[in-house]
Amino acid sequence: MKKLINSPNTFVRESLEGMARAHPDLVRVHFDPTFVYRADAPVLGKVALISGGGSGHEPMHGGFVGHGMLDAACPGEVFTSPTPDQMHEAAKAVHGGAGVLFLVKNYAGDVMNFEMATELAHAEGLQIASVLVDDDVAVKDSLYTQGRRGVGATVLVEKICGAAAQKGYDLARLTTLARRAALNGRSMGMALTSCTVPAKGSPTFELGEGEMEVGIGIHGEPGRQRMPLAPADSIADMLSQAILDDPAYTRTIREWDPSTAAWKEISLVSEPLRRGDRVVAFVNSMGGTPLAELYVLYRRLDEACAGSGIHIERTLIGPYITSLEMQGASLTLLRVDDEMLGLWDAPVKTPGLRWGI
Amino acid sequence: MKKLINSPNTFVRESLEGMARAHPDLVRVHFDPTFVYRADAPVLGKVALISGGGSGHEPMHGGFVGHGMLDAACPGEVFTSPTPDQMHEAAKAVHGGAGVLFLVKNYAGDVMNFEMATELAHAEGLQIASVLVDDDVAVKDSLYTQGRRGVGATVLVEKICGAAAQKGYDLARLTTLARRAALNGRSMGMALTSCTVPAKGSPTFELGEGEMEVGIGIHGEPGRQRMPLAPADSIADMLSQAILDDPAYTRTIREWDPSTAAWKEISLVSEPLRRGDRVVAFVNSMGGTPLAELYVLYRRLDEACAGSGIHIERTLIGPYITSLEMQGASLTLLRVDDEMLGLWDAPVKTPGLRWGI
Amino acid sequence: MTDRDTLGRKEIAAWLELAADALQAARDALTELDAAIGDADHGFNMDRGFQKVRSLLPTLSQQDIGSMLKSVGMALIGSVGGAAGPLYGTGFLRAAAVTSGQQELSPEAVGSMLKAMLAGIVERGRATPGAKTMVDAMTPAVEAYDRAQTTGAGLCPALQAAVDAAEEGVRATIPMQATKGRASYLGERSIGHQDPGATSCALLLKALHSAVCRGRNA
Amino acid sequence: MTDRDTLGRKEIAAWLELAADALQAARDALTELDAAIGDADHGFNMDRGFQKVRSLLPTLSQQDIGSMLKSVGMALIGSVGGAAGPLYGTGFLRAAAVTSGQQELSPEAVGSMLKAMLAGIVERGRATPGAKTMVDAMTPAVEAYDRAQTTGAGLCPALQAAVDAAEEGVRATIPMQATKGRASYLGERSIGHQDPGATSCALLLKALHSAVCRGRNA
Ligand SMILES: Nc1ncnc2c1ncn2[C@@H]1O[C@H](COP(=O)(O)OP(=O)(O)O)[C@@H](O)[C@H]1O
Ligand SMILES: Nc1ncnc2c1ncn2[C@@H]1O[C@H](COP(=O)(O)OP(=O)(O)O)[C@@H](O)[C@H]1O
Ligand SMILES: [Mg+2]
Ligand SMILES: [Mg+2]
Ligand SMILES: [Mg+2]
Ligand SMILES: [Mg+2]
Repeated sequence: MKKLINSPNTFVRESLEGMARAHPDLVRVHFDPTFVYRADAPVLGKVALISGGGSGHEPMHGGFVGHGMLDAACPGEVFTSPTPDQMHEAAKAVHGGAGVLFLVKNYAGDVMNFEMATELAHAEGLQIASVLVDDDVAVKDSLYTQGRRGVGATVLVEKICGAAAQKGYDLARLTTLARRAALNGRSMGMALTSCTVPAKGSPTFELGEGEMEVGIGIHGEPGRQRMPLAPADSIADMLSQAILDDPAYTRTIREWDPSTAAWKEISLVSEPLRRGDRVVAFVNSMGGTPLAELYVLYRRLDEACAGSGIHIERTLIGPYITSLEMQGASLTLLRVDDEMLGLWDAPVKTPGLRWGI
Repeated sequence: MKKLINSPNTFVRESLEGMARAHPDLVRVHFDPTFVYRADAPVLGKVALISGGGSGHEPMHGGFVGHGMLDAACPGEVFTSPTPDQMHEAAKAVHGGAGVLFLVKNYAGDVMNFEMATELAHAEGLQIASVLVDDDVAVKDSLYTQGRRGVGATVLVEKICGAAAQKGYDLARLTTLARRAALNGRSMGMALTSCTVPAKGSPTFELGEGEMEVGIGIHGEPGRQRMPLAPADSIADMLSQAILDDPAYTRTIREWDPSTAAWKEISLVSEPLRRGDRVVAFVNSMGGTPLAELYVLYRRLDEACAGSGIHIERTLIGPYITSLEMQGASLTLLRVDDEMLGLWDAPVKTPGLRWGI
Repeated sequence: MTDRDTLGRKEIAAWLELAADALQAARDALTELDAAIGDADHGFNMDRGFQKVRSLLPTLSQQDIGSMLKSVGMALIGSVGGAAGPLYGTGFLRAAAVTSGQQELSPEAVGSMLKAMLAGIVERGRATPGAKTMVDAMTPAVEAYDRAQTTGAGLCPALQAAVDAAEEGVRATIPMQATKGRASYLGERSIGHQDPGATSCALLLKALHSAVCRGRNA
Repeated sequence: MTDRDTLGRKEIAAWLELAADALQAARDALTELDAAIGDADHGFNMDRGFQKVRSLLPTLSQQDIGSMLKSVGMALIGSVGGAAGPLYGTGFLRAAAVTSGQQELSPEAVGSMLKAMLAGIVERGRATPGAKTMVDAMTPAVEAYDRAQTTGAGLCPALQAAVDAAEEGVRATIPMQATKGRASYLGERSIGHQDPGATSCALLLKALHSAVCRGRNA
C-alpha cells in the first residue's frame, strides 16, 4: 500500500485536522464525536443542512461545508457510516432554530445510523427532517436489494439544497425540494482499479490489466459486472445509456415526518429522463482518474445527451465524490427546473466547491 | 495501461474538445494549431497573458483560461512542449492591443519554443514580453543543469498575474510583477508511483512497493533520489525543509525585452524564505493522490511553517499541476506582499479555479 | 440442571472479554470476507467496537446485567458505525431491556435475551432470513437454543446447540444471493461468498458459550 | 573524386525518406532511452516530426536544396515540440541558409551544411560538448567529416566517418552526467544512460549516408 498517510488509525483525524487548518475561514472540526461545521455556525433562523457518511469520498462531505451548502458533515471511518452521536452533536452545534435536515445516502449503515440520530435529535427537542438520496441506476430493483445507492447526485442535491437553505427556505419547503432534487438524479459508475482501504492495506478487489468493473458504488466494493476494458467512448456510451434508458423507478422508503415526529413509509417514483429535459451533467473522478480523462468522457456524454434531446444546462467535472485513490469515473444527470438551476448558480463558498463569492 | 481514453493519438484533442463543450461560457478551443482561449477574447485594452506547455498537467494550463487568469493556453502533446506556431497564433487571436506576456516554465523545450514564438510574434508587430518560472528547489545549481524547473509556483503566478492583467496593469508593470512573483516561489515534489505516458503505454519508471521518488518534476521523469517509502509527516518535513532551508538562488536567464525587441541576459536572485514572511501555501496532487492525503501533508506543512515563523496567508489544496495519474504530491510556498495577496483574492472564473465571481 | 446453571455478571464480563479477543483475532478474516462482497471494513468495525467495550469493562463490574448490556449497546452504537453498529447496538439494547436489574439469568432468561437481541437486529435492519445477513446466523441459533431448552437441556448444551446452528447458518449464507446490505448491490455475484456479519454473529455466540461453559462439563 | 561525387535533390529527398523510416523504426527504442533520463517522448516527437516531413516530400520535389531543407526545418519546428523540435528545426533552417538555391552540393558544401546544422543546434540550445545532448553526436561527426574531407576522402567515405564518429559520440554520452536538457535534473543519476537526442542525431546522419551511398562503392 502506497499512500501519503502516517498510519491507518490516524488518517481520518489527521486529514480533518489538515482541512481545518487549511480553511480556518470556512470550517471548524470538532472531535469526539467528529464533525465538520461552518466557521460561522450556527446561522440563526436558517435551516441547518447536515450530511455525513464514511470517509474516503473527499471532498464529500466535509469539503462541502460552508456558505451556501452544508452546515455540518459527519465523517465516519474510511467507508464506514458515522455513528448517531456524531449527527446528533452536529445538529445541536449548528442548528439555528429553524430545524435540521439530514441528507442521507441510501446505504444500510448510513440509513440506520441517521435514523437513530434523528430519534436522538428529536428527543432533544430539535425539529428534524431527513431525505434519502438513491440515484445509482446500477442497482436495478429495490425489492431484492437494499435499494439504489446514493452516489453522484448527492453532491448536486447538497449544492441545490444548501443554496435553498441559505436563501431562507423553511424546513418543510427545503425537505420537499430535497426530495424532488434527489428523485431527479441518476448516476452510474465504473472502475479501472480497486482502491485500498488503509486499514486493510491491500486492494479490495483485484482487476486484471484488461478488465474493468462496471456498476460500482463509492466504497471500493466490486461492481455489478466485470467486463473487458473498453475505449472511453464505449464506456461513456454504456454509462450514459444506462442513465438515459433507465425507466421509472419506484421504491418505498422511510422518512422522518417532523410534523408527526414519527417514521412514515412513503412510496416515491423517480421519473425517467425524457427528450426536452434540462440537466446538470456531472462527470466525477473516483479519485485516481485525472481531469483530462474526465473531459474525454464528457465529450461523449455531451454527444449522447444531444442525441437524446437532453439539454445540458450546467456541468461539474472533477473529483467530488471519490473512493480513495480508485481510478474510474461516474456520470450523473440531474434533471433541473428554473428553481433548481437558480439554486445551482447561487453563490457557494466551501473548501471543495466555490463560486459567485 | 488503464486509462479512460480512446487512443493515445486522439487523447489530447478529445480531452480539449470535452473541455470546450463542458465550459462554453468560459473557453473556446482552436485546433491546427491548438490553443485554448477565453470565450470573450480579445479583451480590448488588456495585456494578454498566455502560457502553455505539454499536456498531462491538467487543469494547468487550459483550465486556467478565463476571467482573471489566462487569456490563452497552448497545450502540446503529453509532456511535450507546444510548438511556436501555437503560441504565435494564440497571441494573434487574443491580444487586445496592450501587448502579450508569455509565462514560461523553465524547461529546455518550453523555453526554446516560446523563444521562437516570441520572435515570430514580435515580427508580426506584437508587443511582447516573457517571464520564466523556475521554482523547483530539487534542482540545486543552475550552472550544471538546465536550471530549476517551473513547477507548482506556475499556478500561483498565473493567478496573481491574471488578476493584475484583469485589473489593467500595463505590460511593463505586469512583467515586473510576474518576475517578482516567480522569484518568490519555491516548490518540491515526490512520487509514490510513476505515470504512464499514453503513447508509451507502460510506466516511465518502475518503483518498488516500498520506494518513492523524491525531487521529481511534472513530466513523469525520475527524481533526484529514490528513497524508502516514509510516513506522510516525514515526507512533508523533507519537502518543506528543502523549501524553507533553500538558500538564495542566482541564475542568469534570457528575457525578451519589448523595449529593445531583443533577448537580454539578466541575472536574477531568488531570496530565501525568512522568519516573518507571509506566503500562499499550495499542496498539489500529482493526479492520483486523493484530497484526503493532501490534507495530511498540509497539516504537517502548517506546523513546519509555524515553527519557522512563516505565516500562511492563503492555501490552495488539490490537483492543479499534475502528471497524468501519478500518485504523489508537491509543496509550494510563494512569498506574498499585500499587492500579491490582493491579486490572489481577486475574482477568477476559469474551469479549474474559481472564486469571487 | 443445578443451581449453578445460570449466567451471572461475571460470565457476561467474560463473554465480552472473549468476544473482544475473538473479534480482534478474526479482524482480518472478517475484513477479507467483507472485501469480497462489501467494502472491506467489517473486521475493523467489530474490532473497534469490542475494544471499546473491553475498555469499559472495569466500569461495568458493579452493574446489573441489564445495565451492562445497555452500556455495551451504547458503546457499539457510538463506535462501530456502518451497518453492524446500529444492528448489534440495537440488539444489545433490546437484550438489556429484558435483563434489566438482573444479577443472574436462568437458561430461560438467556433464551429471552438472545431472542430480544435478534428482535432488535430485525427491527433495526428489517432483514428476513435468507437475505444473507447476520440474521441468518442469529435466527437458527435462537431457534436451536429454544429447542434445546424445551427438551430440558442445560445452559451449556443449549448454548452449544445455538453455536452449532449459528455456524451452520453462516455456512448456509454462502449460496445465498444477498437482498439486504451492501452485498445486495452485487446481485448474483454475491452468491458463493460467506456473509461477514453472519460470521461475526457466530463468533459472538461462541464467545458466550466459552464464557459460560469453559471449566464446566457441558 | 568524380563529377558524380555530389549530393543532389534526389538524395536529399531519399535522406528524408530514410530518416522517416529510421525514426519510425526506432520510435520505441528512443522513447525508452528518454524514459530512463527524461520524459518518455523523444521517439514519438521525432517520429511525428519526420512523418510530417515525409508527407511534405511530394511538394518538395521541384525545390532547390535550400528550400527543401527550409521546409523540413519549418515542419519540424511546427510538429515536433519539446526540446528536439526547436533544436533540429533550427539546425535544418541554418543548413537551408547555406544551401539556398543549390541543386547539388559538393563534398565541401555538404561539410558546410553539416557545420551549419550543428551551429544552429548550438545557437538554439547553448549546449557545449560533454553536456550529454545531441551535440555530443553532431560535434564529432562534423569534425570527422571535415578531417576526412581535408585528407581528400570522397563524399561517401567522409559521411561514413561522420556516422562512425556520431555513433562513437552516442556511446560516449553514456558515462556523462547531463548538464543540459531534462536529464540534467537527475544529477548523477543521469550517468550510465545513453542520450536519446544524440541517438536520434546519429540515426539522421546514418540515413544521410545511406541515401547518398547505397549503390555506390564508398
Ligand atoms: N439490513 C440488514 N439487516 C441485518 N444485517 C445486515 C443488514 N445490512 C447489513 N447487514 C449485515 O452487516 C454486515 C456488514 O457490516 P459492516 O461491514 O460493518 O457494515 P457496512 O456494510 O456498512 O460496511 C453484513 O455482512 C450483514 O451481515
Ligand atoms: N539545450 C540543449 N541543447 C542540445 N540538445 C538538447 C538540449 N536540451 C535537450 N537536448 C536534447 O534533446 C533531447 C530530448 O528531446 P525530447 O525528448 O524530444 O525533448 P524534451 O526533453 O523536451 O522531452 C535530449 O536527449 C538531448 O539530446
Ligand atoms: Mg462500511
Ligand atoms: Mg517532452
Ligand atoms: Mg462493510
Ligand atoms: Mg523527452
